[in-house]
Amino acid sequence: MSSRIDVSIEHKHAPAPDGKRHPNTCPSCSSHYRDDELDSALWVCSQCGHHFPMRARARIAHLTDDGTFAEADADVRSEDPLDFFDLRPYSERLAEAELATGLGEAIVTGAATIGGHACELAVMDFAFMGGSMGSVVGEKFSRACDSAAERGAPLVSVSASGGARMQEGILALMQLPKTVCAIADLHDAGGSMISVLAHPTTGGVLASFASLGDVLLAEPGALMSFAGPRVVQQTTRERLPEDFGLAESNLRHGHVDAVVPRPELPDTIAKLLGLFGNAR
Amino acid sequence: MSSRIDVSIEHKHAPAPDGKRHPNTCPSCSSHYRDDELDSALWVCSQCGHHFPMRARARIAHLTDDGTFAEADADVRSEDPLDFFDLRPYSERLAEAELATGLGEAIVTGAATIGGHACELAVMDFAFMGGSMGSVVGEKFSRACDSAAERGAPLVSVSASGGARMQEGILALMQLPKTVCAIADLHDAGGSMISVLAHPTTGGVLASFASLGDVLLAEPGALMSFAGPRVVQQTTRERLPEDFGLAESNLRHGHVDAVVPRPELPDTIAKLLGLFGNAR
Amino acid sequence: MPGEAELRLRERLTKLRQMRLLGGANLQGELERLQRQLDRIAAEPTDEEIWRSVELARHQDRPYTLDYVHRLLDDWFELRGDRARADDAALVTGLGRIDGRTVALVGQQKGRDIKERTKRNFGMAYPEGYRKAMRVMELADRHGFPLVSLVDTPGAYPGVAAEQHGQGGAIAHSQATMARLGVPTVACVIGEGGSGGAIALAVADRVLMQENAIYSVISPEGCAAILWRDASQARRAAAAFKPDAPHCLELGVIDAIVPEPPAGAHVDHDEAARLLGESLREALDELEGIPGDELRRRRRAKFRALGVFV
Amino acid sequence: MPGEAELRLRERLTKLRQMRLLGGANLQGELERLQRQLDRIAAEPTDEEIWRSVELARHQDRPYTLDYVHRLLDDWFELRGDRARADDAALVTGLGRIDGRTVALVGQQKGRDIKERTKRNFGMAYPEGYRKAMRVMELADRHGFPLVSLVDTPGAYPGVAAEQHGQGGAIAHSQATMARLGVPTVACVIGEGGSGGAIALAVADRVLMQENAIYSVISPEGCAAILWRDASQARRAAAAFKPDAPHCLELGVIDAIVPEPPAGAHVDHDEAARLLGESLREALDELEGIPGDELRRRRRAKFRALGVFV
Ligand SMILES: [Zn+2]
Ligand SMILES: [Zn+2]
Repeated sequence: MSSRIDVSIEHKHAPAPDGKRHPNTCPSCSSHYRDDELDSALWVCSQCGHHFPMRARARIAHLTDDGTFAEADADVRSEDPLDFFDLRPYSERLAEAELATGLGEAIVTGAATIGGHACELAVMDFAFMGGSMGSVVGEKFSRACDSAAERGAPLVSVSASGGARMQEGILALMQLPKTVCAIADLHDAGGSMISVLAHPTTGGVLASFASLGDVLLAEPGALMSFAGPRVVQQTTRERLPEDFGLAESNLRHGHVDAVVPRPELPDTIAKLLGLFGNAR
Repeated sequence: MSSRIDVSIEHKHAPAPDGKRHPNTCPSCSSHYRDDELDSALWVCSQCGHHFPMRARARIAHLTDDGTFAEADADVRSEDPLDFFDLRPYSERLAEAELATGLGEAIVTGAATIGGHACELAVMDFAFMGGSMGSVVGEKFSRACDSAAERGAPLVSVSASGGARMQEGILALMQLPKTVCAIADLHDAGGSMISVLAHPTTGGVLASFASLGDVLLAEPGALMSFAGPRVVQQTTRERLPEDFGLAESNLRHGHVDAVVPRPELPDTIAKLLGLFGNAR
Repeated sequence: MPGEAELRLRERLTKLRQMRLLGGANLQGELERLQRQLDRIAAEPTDEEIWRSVELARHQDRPYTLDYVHRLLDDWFELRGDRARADDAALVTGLGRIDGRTVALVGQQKGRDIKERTKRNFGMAYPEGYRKAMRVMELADRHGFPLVSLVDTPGAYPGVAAEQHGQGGAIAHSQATMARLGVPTVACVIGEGGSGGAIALAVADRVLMQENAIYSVISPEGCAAILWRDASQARRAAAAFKPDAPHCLELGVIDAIVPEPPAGAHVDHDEAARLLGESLREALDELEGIPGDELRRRRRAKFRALGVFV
Repeated sequence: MPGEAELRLRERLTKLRQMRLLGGANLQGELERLQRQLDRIAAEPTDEEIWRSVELARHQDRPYTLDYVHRLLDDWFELRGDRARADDAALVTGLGRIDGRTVALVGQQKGRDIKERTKRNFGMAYPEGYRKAMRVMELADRHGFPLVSLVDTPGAYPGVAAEQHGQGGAIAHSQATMARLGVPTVACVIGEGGSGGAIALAVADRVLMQENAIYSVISPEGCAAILWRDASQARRAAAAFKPDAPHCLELGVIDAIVPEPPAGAHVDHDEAARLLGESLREALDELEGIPGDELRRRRRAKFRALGVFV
C-alpha cells in the first residue's frame, strides 16, 4: 500500500550498515571527494554536476546574506506520544540523531535576508532521521509561516524529506494538514512562499507544504515523488522510467516551475523575493 | 487552424442538397420513421436509441410542466454589422431561417417549472443556422442569466450548436466572453446552472456557457468537441477514435457528470433543481 | 485493575466526555451502547484489540461509501469527472439530501466483487480522483452546501502514471482546498484511513471515526517491512503505532467515535448506516449557522494545534 | 472622397477618440505617428489593406510574446506547468516587472525556427496550456499582481488528445477565471487573435490590438473552406469578416490600437516593443487603484454589452 513509502526513503538512502560505500563518492560518476572539497563546491560534483545532500546549516550559509540569519525555535524538541518502540525506543533515536547532526530536529527555521530581501526560512536536514516530519517539524514550519505573515516577508522553504515520521504515528500524518493550514493563514495574510525541493522530497512533505509554494523550484536530480520508486515497483510491477520522479521529469509533467542548479539558487530566490515583495 | 471548426458542423449536418437521404432515417440503424412517430417517441429511435435532433419548442414541451413556459425576449433579432455577404447576404439567411423554423433566433428563453421546480430556460435550436451563436443568442442567454438571478431560480440550458456564427465576425466571438460574464454574475448572485449538451455542442458554445454549468448532462451520442472531427482529421492526420468527441467519451474523460437518455431528462433535471434549490 | 491504570482510565473518560465522545450517539435510549463502548475504551486497547480493528476495518463485508450513500442520502446524484482528463471511480462525489438539506459528498469507494474492485482500484485514487473531489468541494462552497467526506482507502495509488500526474501535489492541494472552504465540513473514517490518501479528504470541522476503523500514517505491513524487513510483523507494527479509534481520540486527532453494531459494521449495514447518519446529523447541526470565516478559523486552529512537543 | 464616406469617417474618428483610440501613443511628440494612423483609418480599410494585416500578423519575422517579454519586463521569471500533467510550451506564463511594478504575464508563443515552432506547436495551446494560464491568473489575483496577456495564436490546437483533455471546457474556464479576477488586466493582440484560443486570454479590463494584428472568429482559410469550399479564397473571406484592427475598434471589441513602426512590427522589434510598452503602461496606470469589485463589475459590463441586435 502506498502509505508505506512515507518512511522508506530514510532507509534507502542511509549508508549501508557495513559502510562499504564511501559517503563522498559521487553516485553518478564515481568521483571521490574530501569533505572540504565538496563543501567549497556547495556539495555539487565538479565532474558531473550531481547534487549531494546539503546539510541545513550549510544550506542556510549558502542561501542567506552573511550574518543575517537569526534562528528561531531552536529549542523545540519531540516527545514520544506513542512510547514507540521498534528496534530501539523513539526517544533514543531522537537523542542519537541530535548527537549525530548537532540539530534538535529535521528542520531549522529563522529570519534572514537573501540578496538584501528579507525573508523567513524553513530548511530541512535529511541527516536528521531522513528529514522525516513529526510534530516538531510541523510546529516549527507553522511558526515560520506566522512569523513570515507578521513580518510581511515571504517564506522560503527548502525541503529534503522521506515523508512523515512513522514513530509519531497518526500525529505525524496530522503534520500534513497542520502545515497546509499554516500556509493558508499565511496566504490569507497576503504572504507568499517559495518552495525549494531538494533531494529527496517525498511522501508527506511533498503531499503538504512543499507543493504549496507560490513558486516551486527543484534542484537537479532531486527525487520528488509521493510514493518511492521501490514501492511503485513492488506495488505495480511496472517498469519505471529512467527518470522516474526526478525533478526533470516533474518539470516536464508540469509540477515545478524550474529546475535550478544549487549555485544559482541564491540569485533566483533573490529575484523572486523582489518580485513578490512589491505587490500593490 | 482550429478556428474553422466553429461553423463547419452546420454544413456537415445539413441535409445533402439533392435530398437523397430521408431526414427521418435513423443514421445508426437505418429504421424509417414518420414525423409523428418520432415526435411521440421524443425523437429517439425505438430500435437503437439514437437521439435525433429535437427542435427547441418540442424540447421545452418535453422538459417543462404543461403550460408553465412563459417565453421571454421573443422579438430580439440579429443585425448585420458587417454587411456580410458570401453566397447570399447574411440578412437573407436570417430571414430564410426564421421562415423555415418559425423561430426568431437559434435560442428560445423563458421561465417555466420542471417537476414543480421553478427555473429559467435557455434552449437552442440546431435548425436555425446550425444553432450558431451570434449577438442574439449571446444576448438572450445573458438576459436569461439575469432573470434567473432575479427570480432566484436555477438556469437550465440546452445547447445544440455548431459554434460561433461566422457571419457576425468578431462580434460572434465576443458572445463567448459575454455569456461567460453573464454566468459569473449569476454565480455571484448565488444562482446555479444546469447545462444539458445535446448533439452537437461544439466550437464556441462548448468553449463558453455550455461548459460552465454547475452540473453538465449530455444526451447519448451527442458530439461535444471544440474542433469538429473533420478539422481534427485534416489538421493532424490522426486516426480518430471510434467515439471521438461523443458524450460517452467525454464522460470517460471527465468532462460531463452524466449521460442521460432524453426520456429521463425531466426527472433528472427536476431532481437537480430540488438539490440546488435548498441551499442555506 | 491496578491503581495507575484506573487513574489513566478516569482521566481518559473525563477527556473523552469533554471531547464529546460518542457525540454520534443519542444519549437518550442509547445508554446500553454507550456503556458497551465505555467498557471497551475503559481498558487500554490490547494489541489483540488493535489488530481486530485492523481486520474489521478491512473486512470484505464492511459497508463502503456507496452503501452509506444509498441508505443516508435522498436524491443522490453522482457528479463525475475532473473536467480535465478522467473520471476516477476510486473516489465518488455527488450531491444528496440529509433531512431535506442538500450536502455534497466525497469519499473513496472500494469494490465489493473483483470486477468492481478492479474498476475502483481498491479505493486507491489517482490525482484525478482528488481533483474531482476539489472540484466538488468548490461547487459546495459556491452554493453553501455542507461537505460530508467518507474516508476509506489503503492510500493514494502508488503508480508511475499517478506520480506523473502529480499525486503529492494533488493531496496537498486537496487539503488546502478544504482549509479554505466556507461551508461546514464533516469527515468520517469508515474503514481504512490510509495516510496521505486519507487526509486529503479529512481536513474537516468535525472528524469522526467509526469504532472499528483505523487511521494511520502508514499501513501495518508497510511499517513492518521497514522496521523488521518483514511484512508479516504487521500485527506487531499496528500495536506500536496504534491506528485504532480510541487512540486517535485520545491523541485529539478525531473529535468523536461513531458507534457500530455490536459485532461490527459488516454484520448489519442498515444499523451501521443509521448510527453513522445520527453522528453526521449531529455534527452538521452543531456547525449550522456558523459563518464561513469562523468555520475556517476554527478548522485551521484545530489542525494547527495537533502535535506533541516540548 | 464622397460626402457620405467623409461623414462616416468623421463619425468614426469621433468615436475612436472617445474610445481612447491610440491610447497607447503618448500624444506629446507622437503627432506624426498619430497622423499616419489617422490617415490609415480615415478611409475604410480596403480589401487589400485587410489582407496586408493578415499577412503582417502572420509574418515570420513579427515579434512574438517572448520578444516583447525580454524587452519590456525586468526580472522575468517563467512559471511553468499546469501542476497536473504537462508544461505546454505554446503558452508561456511568468512574472516580471514593468517600471518596478510586478505583473503576471500570459501569452501564446509561436516559434521562430522550425525546431522552436515544433516545440511550441506553432502557438496552438493544449488545454494544459490554458490550465497553466489559469493557475498563474489565480496566483496574480492572490498577490495583487496586474495581469498582462499577449495574444498570438492561430487557435487552440485541434487534436484528438486536446479534445480528450477538454479543450472547449478549458477555454470556457479560462474566460470564467478572467471574469473573476480582482486585479487589473490588460490584453493585447500582437499577431493572430484566433478564435476561442485567443479569447481564452482576452477577457480583460483593457483589450488592445496592434495596428497590423488580426482578431477573428475563424481563420480566413477556414471561412473560405466553408463558404466557397476553397481555402484559396481566404483573401475574399477576410474582406468579408474584417479581422483588422480598425474594424475591431469600430465594433467596440477592442479599446485601443497600439501603433507599430511605419513598416510594421517585424522590421523593428525594439521600436515595436517600445510602443507596446507605452500602451501597456498607460493602460495599467489607468486601472491602478480601482478596487477589485469595481474592476470585475466594469469588465463584465463591457463584455456583456458586446453585440448588435434589435
Ligand atoms: Zn559526479
Ligand atoms: Zn436507430
